[in-house]
Amino acid sequence: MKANPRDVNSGTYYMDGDVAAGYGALAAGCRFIGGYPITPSTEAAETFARIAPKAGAVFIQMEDELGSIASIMGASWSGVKTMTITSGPGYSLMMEAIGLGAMIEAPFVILNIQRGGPSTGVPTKTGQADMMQARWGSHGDYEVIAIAPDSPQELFDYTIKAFNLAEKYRCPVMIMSDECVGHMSEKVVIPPAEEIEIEPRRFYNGPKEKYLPFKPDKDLVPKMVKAGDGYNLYITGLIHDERGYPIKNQIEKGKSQKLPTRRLVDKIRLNADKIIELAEEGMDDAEVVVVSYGISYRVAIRGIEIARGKGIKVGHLRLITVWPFPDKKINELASKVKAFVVPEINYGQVVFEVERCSHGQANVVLVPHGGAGVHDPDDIAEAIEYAAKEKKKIRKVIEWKTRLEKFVFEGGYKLNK
Amino acid sequence: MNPIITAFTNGIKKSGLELSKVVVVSDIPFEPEVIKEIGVDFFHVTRGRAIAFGTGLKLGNPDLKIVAFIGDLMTLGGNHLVHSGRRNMEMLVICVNNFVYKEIAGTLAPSVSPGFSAFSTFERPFNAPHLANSCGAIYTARWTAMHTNELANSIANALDKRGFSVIEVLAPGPNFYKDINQVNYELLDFYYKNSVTKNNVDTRNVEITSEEKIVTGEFTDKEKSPFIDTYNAQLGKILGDKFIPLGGQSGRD
Amino acid sequence: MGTLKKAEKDIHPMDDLLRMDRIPHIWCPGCGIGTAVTAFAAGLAKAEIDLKKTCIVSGIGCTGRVAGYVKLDSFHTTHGRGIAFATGIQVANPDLKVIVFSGDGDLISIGGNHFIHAARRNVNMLVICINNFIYAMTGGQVAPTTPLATYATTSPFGCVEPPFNIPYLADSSGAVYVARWTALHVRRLTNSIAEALKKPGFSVIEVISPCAMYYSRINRLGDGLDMMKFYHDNTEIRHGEDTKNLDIGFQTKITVGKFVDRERPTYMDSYNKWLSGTKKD
Amino acid sequence: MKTNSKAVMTGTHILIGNEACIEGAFYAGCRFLAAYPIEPAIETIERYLKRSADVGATFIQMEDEISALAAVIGASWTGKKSLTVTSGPGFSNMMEHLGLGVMLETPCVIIDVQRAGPALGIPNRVGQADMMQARWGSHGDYEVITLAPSSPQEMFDFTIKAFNFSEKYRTPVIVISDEYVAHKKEKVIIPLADGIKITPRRYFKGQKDKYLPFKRDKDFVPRMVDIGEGFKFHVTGLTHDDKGYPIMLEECQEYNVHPILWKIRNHVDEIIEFQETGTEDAEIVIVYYGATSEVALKAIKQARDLGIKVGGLKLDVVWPFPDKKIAELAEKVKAFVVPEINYGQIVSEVERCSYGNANVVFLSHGEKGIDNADDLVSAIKLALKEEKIKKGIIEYQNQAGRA
Repeated sequence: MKANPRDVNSGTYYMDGDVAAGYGALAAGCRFIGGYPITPSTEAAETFARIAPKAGAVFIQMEDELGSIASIMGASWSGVKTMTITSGPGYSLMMEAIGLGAMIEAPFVILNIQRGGPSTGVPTKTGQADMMQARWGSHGDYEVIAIAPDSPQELFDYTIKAFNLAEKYRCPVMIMSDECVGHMSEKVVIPPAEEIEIEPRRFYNGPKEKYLPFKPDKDLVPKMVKAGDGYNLYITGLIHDERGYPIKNQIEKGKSQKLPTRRLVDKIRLNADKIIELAEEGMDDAEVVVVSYGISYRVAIRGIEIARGKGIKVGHLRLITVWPFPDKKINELASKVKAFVVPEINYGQVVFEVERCSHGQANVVLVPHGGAGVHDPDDIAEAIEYAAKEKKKIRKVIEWKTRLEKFVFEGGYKLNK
Repeated sequence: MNPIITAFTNGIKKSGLELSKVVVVSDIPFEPEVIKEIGVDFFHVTRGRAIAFGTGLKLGNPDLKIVAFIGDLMTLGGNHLVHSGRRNMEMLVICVNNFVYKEIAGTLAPSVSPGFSAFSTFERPFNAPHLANSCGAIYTARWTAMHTNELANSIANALDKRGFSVIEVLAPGPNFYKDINQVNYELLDFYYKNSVTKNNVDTRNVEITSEEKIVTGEFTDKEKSPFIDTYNAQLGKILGDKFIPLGGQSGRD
Repeated sequence: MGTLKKAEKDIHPMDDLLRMDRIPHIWCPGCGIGTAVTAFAAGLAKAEIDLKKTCIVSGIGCTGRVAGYVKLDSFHTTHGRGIAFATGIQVANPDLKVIVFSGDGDLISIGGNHFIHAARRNVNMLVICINNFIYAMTGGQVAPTTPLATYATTSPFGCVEPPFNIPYLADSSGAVYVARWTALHVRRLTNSIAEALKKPGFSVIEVISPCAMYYSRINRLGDGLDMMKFYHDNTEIRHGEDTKNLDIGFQTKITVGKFVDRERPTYMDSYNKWLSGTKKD
Repeated sequence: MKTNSKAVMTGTHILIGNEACIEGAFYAGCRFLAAYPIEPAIETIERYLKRSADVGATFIQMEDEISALAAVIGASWTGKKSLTVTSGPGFSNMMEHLGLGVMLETPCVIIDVQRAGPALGIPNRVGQADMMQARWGSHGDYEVITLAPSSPQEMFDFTIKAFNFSEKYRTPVIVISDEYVAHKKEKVIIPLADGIKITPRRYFKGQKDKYLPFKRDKDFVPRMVDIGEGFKFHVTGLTHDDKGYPIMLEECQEYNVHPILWKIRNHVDEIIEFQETGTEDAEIVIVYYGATSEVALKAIKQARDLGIKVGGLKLDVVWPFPDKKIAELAEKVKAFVVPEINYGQIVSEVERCSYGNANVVFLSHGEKGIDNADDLVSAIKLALKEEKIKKGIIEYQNQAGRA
């Protein structure tokens, strides 16, 4: 299906990432955003509020993030595409509802423009420290899809892709961007509507009385209907069977009982190969591979340049989808290369996944950054150099001591001038 | 069956609404059979978020009629209640009040520890109709679960209105939140006998106290532009032809 | 306060009430928060309460920064949870007097639930709510206090939601002391704060404050001074007015005054009564 | 039965896990509980209320879990040891304030009685699927200490340990229990009041005007004072300096947040606790915690009877994770078997730390009932059969197969 021309403001623009995400949401067919202002994501909400009414879409500013996410799930089941926009603290408040979204299989998108944390942290500056939260933040077992765009253009493109994935797999899809990308102004090309591919909702077409809201198709994803179409829906956040009816309490002694929640994780795990999107460069003869995502990807490019200037063979693997994690790809690379270098704007999150998947075959070096800024490319280059030289297999994540750390803790940096 | 559900079923029938357009959002689990029998769509959501969820449903499809059951006596969901009242979001909220009020119930009260009831027993409960009224609800009422007919009429009246309506239902049960069918009939009867119906009284005067009888009745009944109308009017005024109003067929895919 | 020289700083009468090492503050020219903080400091001095046993909690936002400038035990917490945080402090140590100083978006929007519940419980605290009709820290989004048809960045075609009448909400939830002043009424605000500080129970003082950077700019209302002139010409003091008549529209008359002053047992009173009851059993 | 103080019920009792947990809290000196009732943690609140008048402890039922944890953090700054109890859905709501607790470096304890999830799940059925959430649930970088008790006695002991850790490292500590342990009724021995060492709060003792709320000692832990003592301190959830004043610079972010992680990461050896059963000669090691402990011991016995050399590693402290111990074992053993009542959480940590030296077999335990060891024994057999080291986790599935 192609996008509706009414929703697509085609043209070439100079805009920041948040604004591009707002345009992307509308182009993807989003009809409802429930949001709550939080720096640095507000521009996306403001953009949508401005352009939505002309396309029959609505923006409502809810009383809090708990309300925002509950409202978009309701709107999703009323038959429209929905999104909410937030940043770290708001994202933390949404955690309970993300579980509900996974459970009632409501397709929706969360745009998280990450900032420096924890707690209130540094609201106006960047961070990438919600990555593990995206995967593990709600209680119970569930799987999500998370995408990390690296430019305003990608915030447009991947917002559309996020909606498409949400509709296809009926699960929460997170766009894990960050303040740097969100507030970066660059050229954004919005293509004509006929060039934008839109995944329609998987509506059920059979006889009404035969509809089972949680009966999966072959790819483990069930079909949906709209509330108010006479299907007499019973949808619950309790663990339910195919009809949607809650499953009664304890397992009877001696009887085997598989919970239907298993499908919620399987539908992503078994389709992981179809979902995962990676970009790689210079991998053929690489000794060291830099694994990066989001804004760190763009900083790492410079770091790799410096390292290559010193004659080191470096490959660059970019995680466009961070979750589900590309286990196989990392494992495969690990058997070929000496080490991975993972620059991320946190003190170690995705790097542990790289460590896990490398199965002790390659060293793993973390180049950390606490947030409120991006890496110094020299740090990345030096870490690559070290990784290429290190002959020992080191049984832990090697945390690279950055210039910033040295400056703050050893360089006599004075906070209270 | 639980008397509230009986009243609800009767109320919906009386209102003459098209049942397929009615969506019930609740944070109390209903028996699936009951929902099948009534013939509405049903969503059981996380605690306290029924009203917010209903807001999304309504704005996603303005043709729907939303009924939100909240079983936690506005604890977790208090914020959504006051703000939806302010917006005059078109929905009916049935607030099931299950608190166990020792003083009123006297010897009849089960010796329930405060942790069990929605509020610790020494805390003053909300005057729910007054709070709703002060936030802008266009219809407020209070009944005990034994007022089956009155409650059914009230539900029918509220469903007839366009705006945010709140009906408080007193239905004592030790842990109603867990199971809607746990009703203490003895206590319910006590509540019923100790209530007095006063329609149209000022909501300030309907606080539940240990000294006076519980005031039941329909308290507020006014007209106010519902959210979607205000939204369409304001944006239509500013944007003119460029605006695609909510609820118009053209606006929906 | 922003440009005090060192010599002047040393003799500033509020030196012991404000954290002078944090001055200059973050607020924009024409903002009313600074005035409210001055009134608060004066009120603290006037009330003659034990400042050692007084602490201040703020949430997030422009007003949320107040806690950082007041020289009491001060807490800058998460968005909307100032009252909940303060409830914990008060109940854990009832000897303390807690002031929650925050903005409309923080206290009424995201913190609305804690606001009504703390009022219902009648937890002993003073809530000072700066109402500037907009989210200023994040750049001018619509707030639950934004008057109908008023512009904000997330209501680019005019606000479509009726605003809260904060005194009415506080009153109907059970607050024992409710007043409203503007940033112009410094003396009356100071007196009101001093009075409310001594009052046991949940007290609310709403302070209407100009936001020259966003609210006035987006709606073309001039600068901070113009707003002060507007308050001067368009406010009416009506003590004891029924709280339900206190709605504020876009540039309509604003009724100010002390509206509610009543007695109700505080949370700790009821709690201790209940506790002594259980002890007997 | 003899009691030497009203707070400490010295003696031998028959208690359920939830009750034992509250006894532990009182023993550790906890005097403030803010909570919102939720299955299956309700008995904790009941027990607390029943005893609160005698102990002189305060309880407040807040309007939701968000405010419950906010109140607990506030109360902790008044000098009272504070506690909140919840289950999965409430725990999710607490995530934002877990971050605040970390940033304000406030000692407090959160009891999470896990139930089947996600969303509402099944309220009174056991689950172990909040394990990763405990570590990663809040936004931003932080480290937590998480203890997983497996019996009422451990509920008592670990709650005390949790309070001790929280005071020692000035951080929120999570006791992650589950419905099975919380409702299990067993003998609990409560020692004399001075029988277990209680870590006191690290108070600042210098001059009032010299107090800096985030000035760190050598072990990176700053010192605390109480509200109302006249220190006039300021603390904020924003990135801050030693004074607690916000500074929005990357240097300050590094200065503020990195030591928050170091104070845990540099002390992992002092924090981590585990129990080993027959690992000396083991070919297969079961890694387990909480509710699956009983069944793991049963399986070890059954497998040993069959002649399989099986050992067990019980994680008392789950976070920080015992990386070194697992890596060390991985070099000796053939495989790890990890039974969890979820679809794979801690098992991925075991995979990470085994560095390709041992196979990792995962069993989503519980399909045949929590105390049925059949699946686990079969999983052990599967692990034994596998000769080559596989890339990735091997999942044991019984005949029922995938859904």
